[in-house]
Amino acid sequence: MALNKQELLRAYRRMSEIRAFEDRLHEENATGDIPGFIHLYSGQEAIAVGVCENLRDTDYIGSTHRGHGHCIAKGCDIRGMMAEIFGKDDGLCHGKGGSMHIADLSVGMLGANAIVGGAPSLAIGAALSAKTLRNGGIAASFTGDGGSNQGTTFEAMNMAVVLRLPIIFVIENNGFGEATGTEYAVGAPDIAARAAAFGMPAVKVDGTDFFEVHEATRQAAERARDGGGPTTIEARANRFWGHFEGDAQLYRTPEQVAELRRTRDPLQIFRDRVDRKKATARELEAIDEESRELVGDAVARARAAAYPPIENLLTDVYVSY
Amino acid sequence: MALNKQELLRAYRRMSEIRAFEDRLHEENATGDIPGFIHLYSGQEAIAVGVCENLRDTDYIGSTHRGHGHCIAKGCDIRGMMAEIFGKDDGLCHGKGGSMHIADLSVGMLGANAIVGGAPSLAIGAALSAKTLRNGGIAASFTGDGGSNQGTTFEAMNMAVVLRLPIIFVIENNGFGEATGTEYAVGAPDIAARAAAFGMPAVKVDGTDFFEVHEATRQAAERARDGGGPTTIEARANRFWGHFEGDAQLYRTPEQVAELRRTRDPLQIFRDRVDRKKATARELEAIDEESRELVGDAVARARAAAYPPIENLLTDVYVSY
Amino acid sequence: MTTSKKTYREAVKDALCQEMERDETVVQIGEDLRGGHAGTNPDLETKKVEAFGGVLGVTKGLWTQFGSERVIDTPITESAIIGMAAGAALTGLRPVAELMFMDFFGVCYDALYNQAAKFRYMFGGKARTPMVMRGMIGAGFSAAAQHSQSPYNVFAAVPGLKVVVPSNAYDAKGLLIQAIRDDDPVVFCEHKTLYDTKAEVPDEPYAIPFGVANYTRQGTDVTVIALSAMVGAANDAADRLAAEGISVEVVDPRTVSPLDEEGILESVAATGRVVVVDESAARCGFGHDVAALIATKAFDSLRAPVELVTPPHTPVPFSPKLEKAWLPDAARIETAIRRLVAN
Amino acid sequence: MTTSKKTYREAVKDALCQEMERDETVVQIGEDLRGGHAGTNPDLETKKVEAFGGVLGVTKGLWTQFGSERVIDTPITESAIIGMAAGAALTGLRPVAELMFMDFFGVCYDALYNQAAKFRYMFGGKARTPMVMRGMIGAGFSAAAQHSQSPYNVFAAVPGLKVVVPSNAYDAKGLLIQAIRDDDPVVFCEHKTLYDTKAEVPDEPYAIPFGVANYTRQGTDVTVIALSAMVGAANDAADRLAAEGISVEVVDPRTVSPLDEEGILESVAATGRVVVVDESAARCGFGHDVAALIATKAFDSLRAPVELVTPPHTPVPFSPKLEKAWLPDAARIETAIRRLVAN
Ligand SMILES: Cc1ncc(C[n+]2csc(CCOP(=O)(O)OP(=O)(O)O)c2C)c(N)n1
Ligand SMILES: Cc1ncc(C[n+]2csc(CCOP(=O)(O)OP(=O)(O)O)c2C)c(N)n1
Ligand SMILES: [Mg+2]
Ligand SMILES: [Mg+2]
Repeated sequence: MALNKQELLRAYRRMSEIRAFEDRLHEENATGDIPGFIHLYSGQEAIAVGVCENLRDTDYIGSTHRGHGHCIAKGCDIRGMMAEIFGKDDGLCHGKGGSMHIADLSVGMLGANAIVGGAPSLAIGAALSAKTLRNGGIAASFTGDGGSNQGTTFEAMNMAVVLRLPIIFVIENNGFGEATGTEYAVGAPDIAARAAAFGMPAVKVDGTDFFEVHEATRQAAERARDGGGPTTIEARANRFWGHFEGDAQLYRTPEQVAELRRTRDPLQIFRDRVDRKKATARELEAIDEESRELVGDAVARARAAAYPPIENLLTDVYVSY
Repeated sequence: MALNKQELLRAYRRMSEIRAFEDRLHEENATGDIPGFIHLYSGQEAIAVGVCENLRDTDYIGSTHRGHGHCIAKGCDIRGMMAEIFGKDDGLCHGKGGSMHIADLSVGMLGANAIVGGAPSLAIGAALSAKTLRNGGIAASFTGDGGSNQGTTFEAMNMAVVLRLPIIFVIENNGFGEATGTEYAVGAPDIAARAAAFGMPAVKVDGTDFFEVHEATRQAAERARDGGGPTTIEARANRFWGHFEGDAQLYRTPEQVAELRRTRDPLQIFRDRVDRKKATARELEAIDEESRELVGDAVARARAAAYPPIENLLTDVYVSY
Repeated sequence: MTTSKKTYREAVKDALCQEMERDETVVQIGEDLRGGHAGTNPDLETKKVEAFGGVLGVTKGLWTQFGSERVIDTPITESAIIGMAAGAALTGLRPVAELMFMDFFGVCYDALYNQAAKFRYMFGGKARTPMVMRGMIGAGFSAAAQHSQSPYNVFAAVPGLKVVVPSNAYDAKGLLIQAIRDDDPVVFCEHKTLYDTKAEVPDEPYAIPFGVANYTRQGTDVTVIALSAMVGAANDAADRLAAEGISVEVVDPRTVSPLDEEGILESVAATGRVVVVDESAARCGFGHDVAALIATKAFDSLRAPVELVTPPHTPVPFSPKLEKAWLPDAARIETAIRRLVAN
Repeated sequence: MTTSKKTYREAVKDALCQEMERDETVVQIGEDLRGGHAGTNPDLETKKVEAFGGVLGVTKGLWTQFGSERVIDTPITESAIIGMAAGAALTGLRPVAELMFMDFFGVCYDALYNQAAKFRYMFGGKARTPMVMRGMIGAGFSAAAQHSQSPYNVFAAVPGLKVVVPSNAYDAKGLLIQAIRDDDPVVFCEHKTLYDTKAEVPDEPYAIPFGVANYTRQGTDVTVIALSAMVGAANDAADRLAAEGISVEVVDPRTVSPLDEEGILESVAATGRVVVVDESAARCGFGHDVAALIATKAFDSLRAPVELVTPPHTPVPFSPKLEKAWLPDAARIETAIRRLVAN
C-alpha cells in the first residue's frame, strides 16, 4: 500500500534518528562516560521503523538488549533515552534502568530486555490484554536470530496460536548472536519456516528495505486486529557495529563490514527506493541534519544532567510495601 | 526388517509385562497402600517396547511421569520397580524416588521424570556423552503430546540438530495432556512437522503398532549411530486409564475408552499382525500368564518388604560433603 | 457479615470467584483450570462440563461462571504462562497465573525473577505489575522430590515480589483477595495438605493486609514463629506443653514478604526465647531470615539461643516413613521448646 | 612448585585447561566459548581464530587447544545447556557448563534444581552427576538489574548442590579444579569485578578442598565473615581500623555449600562479635544463613548483636552512583565494626 508524503517523511525521520542516535553513542561511548553495556542498532533501522509505523501508541512492543531502535521507532523521547543511557535522573527510567531497560509504557514500549528471549512472552501478555479488553490493540515482539532459539520464544509462539492472540513475532536476523553465526546456531534451514510449523503465517523479508518490512507488517497487523491471530516476520539485515561496544568483531572482516555499509544500508536503500516526488533528496538531507542536531542536543543535556539523588536507591521497588 | 522368533517373543513379553504391571497396579492402588501419584502406561506399550528393542543396555533413555512402561522396556527389574512404587527399601531407588523417579543407570534408564519436558535435554546429554566418548551409543527421550509444547523440548531439538547428536525424540501422542486434548494445546496441525522444522527427519507412526514403531526407530537408530544426527518419531496411541489414578476422565466417555481398548490395543494388534509361524497363540498366552505371575510375585514381595530405615533419610544427598 | 465453615480449597476459590465478579480485568491463566478443551466427551460442549477444575479441584466452577476468555486453559508451557501474565499485568489486566506445583518455578522463573519483579524499579517507577502467581507447596503427600517443595524463601529474596503463605482457610481467602487487588506481583503459596482443613470464613469478600502477623496463640514463655502447615504443628506442640504449664506464643507472619518484623520482635522481646519453624530449607531459608532478624535486632532481649526447626538438607524423600521424618512436626517443635525453657 | 602472578581470569582458565589436559572426559559447554562459528571472516577457518573466548575472555585459548568436540559452542539455549550437561554428567562426562551471567539461571533452573541436584537422592544413591555450572555474579559494572545479581543463596538452599564463591585468583584456581574433580554438581560463581585482580598462583594444578574457610586475616576483637568481592572490602575496613588498634579477623568461607560451620563458630567463640557481609540478598540470603548459624550455635559466646551488612531490598540500580550506594563496601563494614566494639 502506497504511503503518503507525510508517512514517508515520518518513517525516514525515525530511521534517521535511530542512525544518528546510535552513531553518536558510538562516539560518546569512546569517551568512557557511558556506564554499562551498549548494543547499537545501526543497520537494522528499517525493521524497527517498518514494524512500528503500523502500530498505535496504544499497541505494545517487547524488545531486546539492542533496544534503542525499537524505543525510538515506538516514540520514546530521545532526550529521555540519552539521559537514561548516561545514568541520569532525567532519564526515562530515572537512571535505574540504563541502555538495556529503557521503557515507556505511555507509548507502548514494554522495555528493552537484557534477557535474550524475554520479550515474546511479555508481548503475548500485552496481546492478551488487548484481546480480553477488546480495545483493538495488538502487540509485537522483537527477537534476534540468536533469541529465536530460546524455548521461551517457542512457547510464546505456541501459546499465541492456541489463544489466537493479536501479536506479531518479529525475528531480526542480523546474521549473528554475539560472535556466533546464525547458520551455526539455528539448526533449521529457516527461522520463518520454524515459526510457520507452529501453525501461523510466517514470512521472510529483506530487513534493510523499509517498504518490504512495512508491507509485511501491515498485513500481519491487519490480520491481528481482525482476530486472525499471530504472524511471524523474519527480517534479514545486518548490524553495522560490533555485538556490544568494545567487540573486536573477529568473526568478520572490516572489509565485509564496509561492504555491508555500502550495499545494505537501510537509509540509503530507502533513499534509493522512495518516490522522489514525495520525498526529495533535500527533504531527506534536512531530516538527517535535524536528527543529528536533536541527538547532539540530547547528549549535551544528558551530560549536563544530574545523577539521581541517593534516596532514590530505595524508591519504586513496590507500589506499596 | 523382519524380526526373528526370539526377538518377537521378547518384544511381546516386554509389552505383556508392562500391561500386567500397570493393570495390577491399578488394582493395588485401590487398596490405598500405594503412596503418591501413579500414572499408568497401558495402551502405549508398543511405543516403549518398539523403541527400546532397538537400544542396547549401554544406550540411554529419558522418560516422563508416566515412566513404568519405559522402565520395563529398557530392562529395569520388575520386582525392584514394584518395591519402589510401594516405597520400600528393596526398591530400585531404595524408596526415595517412587513411581515418578524410578531409575536404573546400569540398564541405561535415566529416570522417570516428574517435570514435563524434563527428559529431552537430559537425553541429549547422554547423546553428547556417546558422541564425545565415541562408544557407538545413542539416546532416546520420551515426551508426551503435552510435553511437546515445553520450551525445554524445543531447545533440546535445536541443540541436537546443531551438534548432530545421536538421539531419537519420541513424542508419545496419546491425545491428552492431563484433561486437555492435543488439538487444543498443540497449536500446530502436526507435532512431527513442528520437529521437522527444526531441521531433522521426523515421522508419524501408529503407536499402537509395535512393528511400525520398531521399524521407524530402527531407521532412526541406524542414522544416529552412523553420525546422521537426531530424528523425531511421533507415535499416536491412547492411554487406557485416567491421567493419574483417581482421574474421573470427564473429558471422554467410558464407551469411548471401551472402544479404544477394543480397537487400539497394542497387544491385540501385535497378536493380530505377528507371523503366527514365529509366535503361536499358545506361546503368547503363556507369556501373558508368566507376566501376570511375575507381577503378582513382585507385588507380594513389595508388600512384604521393609520400609527404608530412618537413617537413610540423610544418605545419598552427595557423593561426599 | 455471614460466615460459614469452609475448606481452605473453598476459601481460595471464593476469593478467585468474588474478585472476578468484582473486577472484569481479573483473569485466570493455567493448565487444566477447566480441563476438557478438545476432549471427546460430547457433554463437554453440550453440558459445559469442567473436566478438572484444577488438578486438585481448586478452580472448579470458575470456567462455568466466567467462560474461556477469563478462565484461560493453556498448553503445558509455564514460561509462557508466567511471562504472559507479567505482560498482561503491565498492560491492563490483573492476571492470576496458576503454577500448579510451585516446584515448577525452575522452568519459568525468569519471567518472575528478572521481569515482573523488577519492572517497576528498572523502569523508574513507571510500571505496575498486578499479577498473582499461585501454586501448591509442601510435603506430606508422598509426591516426592519434584512435587513437594516450598521455595518461598527463594521468592522472598527477590526485591519486588510479595510472598504470601496462608496457614488456614480464613487467611487464605482474605490474603488472596488482597493479593489480587495488590498492585505488585504476588506469589501465593497454598499448602497441599491444608486444602481440606476448615475454618469459619466470611461469605463476603474481605482483604487481609500484608505484613501483619497473626498471633494464633498468646503466651509468655516462648515464642514460636511458624508459617503455613507448620502453624498447626506449632499449636499442637503448644497444646501439649500447656498442660505442663509452659506458655507458648505462636506467631504466624502470614506473609514472608513483606514481613511483620515489629510483630515478631515484640513477641520475642516479651518472651526472650524463640523457636522458628520452617519447611522451606535447611540452608538460606525463611527460618534463617527470621533467626537473623532476631540476632541482629532482638539480641538484647534474647535469653537463650534461637532454636531453628527445619527439614534436613536433603531432597524430599518419597517413602512415607522417610517423608514423615523429613517434615518438621509437633514433636520436634516440642523438643526445641523444652530445650529453651530448660535453658 | 613454581608460582606466578596471575589474574583471577587467568586462574580460572588455568584450572579449565589443566583439568581438560588431565581428564579427557572434561568438556566445556556454553555460548561463544570460542565464538566465530559460521562467521564470515576467512581467518576463522584458516587461522583457527577464536572470535570471543567467552564474553569476558575467560575461555580464550581453550578451543584452539582442544577443538570443537571438547569446547562446545551452543546456540542461546540455557535450559538445553544445563540439561545437556546434567545428562552428560550422568553418563560419563565431566561437563563444565558456562551460564555467562548467573542472573540467567531463571531460564534454566529446573535442570539444576529439580534434576542434577536431586538425581543421586531420588535414585537411591545410584547416580553421580559430576558437572560444574560456572558463571559471573556481582554488581559494580553498571550492568543493571538483570546482569549484576549474586544468587548463590538460592543455590545453597538446594540439597545436592555445592556452591563455590572464590574471592581471589589463588582460590579460584584451586577451587575450580576441585569443582571439576568433584563427583557432585557444583555451582561456581565468578565475581566479574575480580577478573583483573592478581595473586601468586601455582603453575601446577592443585585442589582446594570444599568446606574449609580461609582466615584471610587474624584478629581478636571482631570476626568479619565475607565472601567473594566482599573479602577485599572487609580487609580494607580491617586495615583502616587496625591503625586505631581494633583487631579484626576476616573469615572467607570460600564455599557456601558445604559451609565451614566449625571454622566460623571457632572464630566467633574467640571474638564474641561478628559482622556478616553478603552481596546475595537483603532477605533469605547467605548472610542470614550465617547469622542464624551463630544465633543457634554460638549464642553463648556472643557479646553483641550480629551485624549484617547486605545490599538493600531493591534490584541492582543502573546508575553508577546508585549502584555504589547499593553495594556493601568498606565504609559500611567499618561502621558495623565500630558499632560492635562500642557495644
Ligand atoms: C538468557 C540470556 N542468555 C544469554 C545472554 C547474553 N547475550 C546477550 S545478547 C546475546 C546475543 C543475542 O543474539 P541475537 O538474539 O541474535 O540478537 P542480536 O545481538 O544479534 O541483536 C547474548 C548471547 C543474555 N543476555 N540472556
Ligand atoms: C513442568 C510441569 N508442568 C506441569 C506438570 C503437571 N503435569 C504432570 S503430567 C501432565 C500432563 C502431561 O501430558 P503429556 O506430556 O501429554 O503426557 P501424558 O500424561 O499424556 O503421558 C502435567 C500437566 C508437571 N509435572 N511439570
Ligand atoms: Mg542476531
Ligand atoms: Mg499426552
